Amino acid sequence: MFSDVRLARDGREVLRRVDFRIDEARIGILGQNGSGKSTLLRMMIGLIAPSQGRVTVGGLDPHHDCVAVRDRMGFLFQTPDNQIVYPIVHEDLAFGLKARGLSRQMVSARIAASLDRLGIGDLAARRVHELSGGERQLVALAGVLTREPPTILFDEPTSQLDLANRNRFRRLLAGMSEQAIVATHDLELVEDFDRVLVIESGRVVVDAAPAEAIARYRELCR
Amino acid sequence: MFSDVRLARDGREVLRRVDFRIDEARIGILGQNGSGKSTLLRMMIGLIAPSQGRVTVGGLDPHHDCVAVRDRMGFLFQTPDNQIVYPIVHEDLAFGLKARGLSRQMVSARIAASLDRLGIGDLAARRVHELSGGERQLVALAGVLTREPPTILFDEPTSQLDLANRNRFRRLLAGMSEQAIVATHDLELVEDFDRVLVIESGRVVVDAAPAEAIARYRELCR
Amino acid sequence: MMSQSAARFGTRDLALVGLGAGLIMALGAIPPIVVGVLPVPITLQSLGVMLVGLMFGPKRGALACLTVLALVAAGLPVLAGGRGGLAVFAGPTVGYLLAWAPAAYAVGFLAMRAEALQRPLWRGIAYLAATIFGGIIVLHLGGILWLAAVSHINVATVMLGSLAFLPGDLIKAVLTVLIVQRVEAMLTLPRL
Amino acid sequence: MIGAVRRWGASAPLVAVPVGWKLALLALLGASVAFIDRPWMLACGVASAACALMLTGASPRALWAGLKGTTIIVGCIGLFDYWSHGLASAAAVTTRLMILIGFAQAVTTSSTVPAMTAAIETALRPLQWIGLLDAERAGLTLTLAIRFVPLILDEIAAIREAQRVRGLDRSIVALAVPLVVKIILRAQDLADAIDLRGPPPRQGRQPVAVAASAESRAQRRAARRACGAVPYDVSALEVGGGKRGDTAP
Ligand SMILES: Nc1ncnc2c1ncn2[C@@H]1O[C@H](COP(=O)(O)OP(=O)(O)OP(=O)(O)O)[C@@H](O)[C@H]1O
Ligand SMILES: Nc1ncnc2c1ncn2[C@@H]1O[C@H](COP(=O)(O)OP(=O)(O)OP(=O)(O)O)[C@@H](O)[C@H]1O
Ligand SMILES: O=C(O)CCCC[C@@H]1SC[C@@H]2NC(=O)N[C@@H]21
Ligand SMILES: [Mg+2]
Ligand SMILES: [Mg+2]
Repeated sequence: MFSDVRLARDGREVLRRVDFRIDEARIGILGQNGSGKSTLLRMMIGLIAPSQGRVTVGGLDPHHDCVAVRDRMGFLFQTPDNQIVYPIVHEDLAFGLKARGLSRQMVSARIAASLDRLGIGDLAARRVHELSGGERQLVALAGVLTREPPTILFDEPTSQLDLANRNRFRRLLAGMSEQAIVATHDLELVEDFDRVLVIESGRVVVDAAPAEAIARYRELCR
Repeated sequence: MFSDVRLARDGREVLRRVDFRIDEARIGILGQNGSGKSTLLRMMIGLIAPSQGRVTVGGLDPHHDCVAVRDRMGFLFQTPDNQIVYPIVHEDLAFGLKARGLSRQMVSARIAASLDRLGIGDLAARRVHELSGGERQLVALAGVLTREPPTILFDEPTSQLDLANRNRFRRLLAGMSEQAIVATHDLELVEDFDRVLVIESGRVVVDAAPAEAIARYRELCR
Repeated sequence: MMSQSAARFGTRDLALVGLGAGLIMALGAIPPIVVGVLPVPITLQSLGVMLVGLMFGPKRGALACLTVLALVAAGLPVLAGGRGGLAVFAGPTVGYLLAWAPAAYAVGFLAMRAEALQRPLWRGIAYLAATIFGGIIVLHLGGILWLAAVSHINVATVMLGSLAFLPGDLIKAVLTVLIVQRVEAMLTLPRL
Repeated sequence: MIGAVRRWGASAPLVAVPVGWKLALLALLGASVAFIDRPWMLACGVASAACALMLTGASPRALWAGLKGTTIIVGCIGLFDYWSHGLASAAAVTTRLMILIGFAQAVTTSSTVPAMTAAIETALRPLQWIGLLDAERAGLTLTLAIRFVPLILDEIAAIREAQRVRGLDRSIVALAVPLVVKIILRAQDLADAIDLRGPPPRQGRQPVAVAASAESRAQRRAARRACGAVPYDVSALEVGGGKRGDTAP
């Protein structure tokens, strides 16, 4: 997927010689603050173009063929506020669904289903700006899930969640048929993933099974 | 500090009959998403007035005597973005210091000191909107610390931090002379606090030593 | 910013004034179009003026406009097309610029009377009337009179020429009302 | 745009010049450039603008990034002027504009936002002496206005990103409504943060003593305003408050 990708911004190298491909269903990305996790995810979905090298998703360049690629991928932003476009929860979740030609009933059925998956059915009619931080993160999550894309990129999906919701999300992830690529600081989340990458100053330094990657990451953080 | 406080918002009861006082130096607040932690903290610093009951801080009502109370307290918002006023990191940290009659050297000394405390000295000249999520949270933290208020309220201070920064913050908190009241989902953070409250749907359900409170909170979240 | 109102003006109001000014300046990032014989461009900044008046009310709206003018005077390139500096105040469009604040005040003032209407449709129509009166009539009055005065073209000719702005300005007014009514459904903004 | 402009390190010569002087010079230039029409004077102007830009110490690429958009528009204005008034006039008009824009860019690139607003604040002091204005709060307002431009542009980018990632929605209202709601809420959070982090407000403006003892609704409201309380849901906190929360006097 990534081949020899570099990204420089304002003269600072944000990613250097990143080179890997992803086929597994559950990929974790660990790394210290500012190591480049979010940048990597943004690049996969074409929000940023590399300054060198190529990114390909299913043979396509996500930056140029963004419509085709975005149809196949969902993205959860690190800041849930940036993700939520409409001011009422169910309006926001409906966004993007109607445009796909789904009937009104199907739209509301899907919305109800994804709210239920996250256990926040009671929030449907609430105003987004009145929600608590964690509730907002759950709504943003629901917004990604309603679209049911085959691949989902999650940028720190559990940062504001309580223990119960965190566990619920972990179970949801385990039972999900979609491919998931998750950048996170929550080590328990990636424990039973297929593969975990560790990034350090824009370079992939570890690419291994979860147990080993987590151990190496802990070492890095000492 | 709180006596029989209630808060209703849009007909929903957000806090009910909250009644406690705080004298300890390290207080943790745990609770599920939407339980009312942030609301409680905002009330302590006078951003929200109770619909019933009284909140007092050092004998003053923080909502009416806001100037006196805010001078004595710092507040870290749950969303770091909303807290950062100026576009360059060091400009932001200088905000509010000059007006307090500090000389230019003292201002830059304090800024350097608080950046150092958090290990982000290299971010001083960076633009805020280019920073990663965790870096922004650290800058927001530094902004609170530069003012050196005797009491600091933290709303999920470690949500975006990596392992290393989380540990650094924990050490910083342990060595700090200021009083700290911390709402968080990070259970390790409150482990050696003096006292931990657990909130459940706007009610304080546990008020105990950390070990017991954490155990009860885990039970609640099952 | 006035000292009498300082006591009533909280930081949140100041922030909204700054926000209004920021909104007007951000709309200046969209390039202007120069048409016809008038040395006045079609800009989106007058949409900003209508918006701040209708959303934030007369005082905050007018102060937002004055804030922009202060920054223009300071030389920042915040007018549409990246113009700024005292040179602007020697140019042909200064009548419009000086009319911004009265225009926003008029829109906000009328909107404060209109907001008592309960039916959204009637309120919308009243808002539209307020926006058209303040954001088009008051604004153009200032602009046209000034232009006629400095350029020695007679008023009738200038008025005829500024008909070119009318379609755009009407679209801006309708857009303003649509946006503000939807925003109002989310937040209650006491106009001030 | 302003605020998002990269400011270079303290080593550059123009950075060391006090902002007040730079702004005063810019204002003077703005007032006088319209009266310059001799070609050699205009050429001098261009040369000195270029010098000023070089003295900021910024890289040519960064400078061009800041000037690009404006240059294109000035080009359009020039074309129009050429068509209506002829070549000589068009050359003069575009040159004048470029001189001003060059200097303005040099000043913004070499000054920090706080320094710039502090200078304006100082300039407003005389108005405060005659009781027209509170210079400190005016300065804060200007700061916020400058701060909001990149913030609004960022927010637009974020909403467009989210819309692109989640499906297309091209209508202006669909962009503007969430934008306005978000930035208003952001402005209020920012105001709260300023109250919490900012300088202690000056004596006399805050009705502390009054509010502590007062029972009257009007005074409580004044106190609440001064503390920057939630304007959009004041009614939710008040029993029997107005339905639409209008607290305007
Ligand atoms: N537009 C930009 N210009 C300059 N530097 C940037 C830009 N965007 C990001 N960076 C820098 O690139 C680095 C990587 O950022 P990124 O957001 O990918 O980090 P991250 O791994 O997601 O960190 P976190 O865990 O804190 O979210 C950071 O140091 C950041 O400051
Ligand atoms: N202005 C408001 N109007 C209506 N309801 C509100 C308002 N503000 C907060 N709430 C509700 O009050 C509850 C408590 O919110 P609060 O932000 O205090 O939660 P929290 O404990 O901080 O949660 P989290 O851990 O997710 O941050 C939430 O259910 C929220 O939706
Ligand atoms: O940028 C300026 O110098 C001021 C331009 C004023 C343009 C006026 S505002 C009303 C009318 N409608 C437009 O679209 N343009 C003019
Ligand atoms: Mg990140
Ligand atoms: Mg919270």
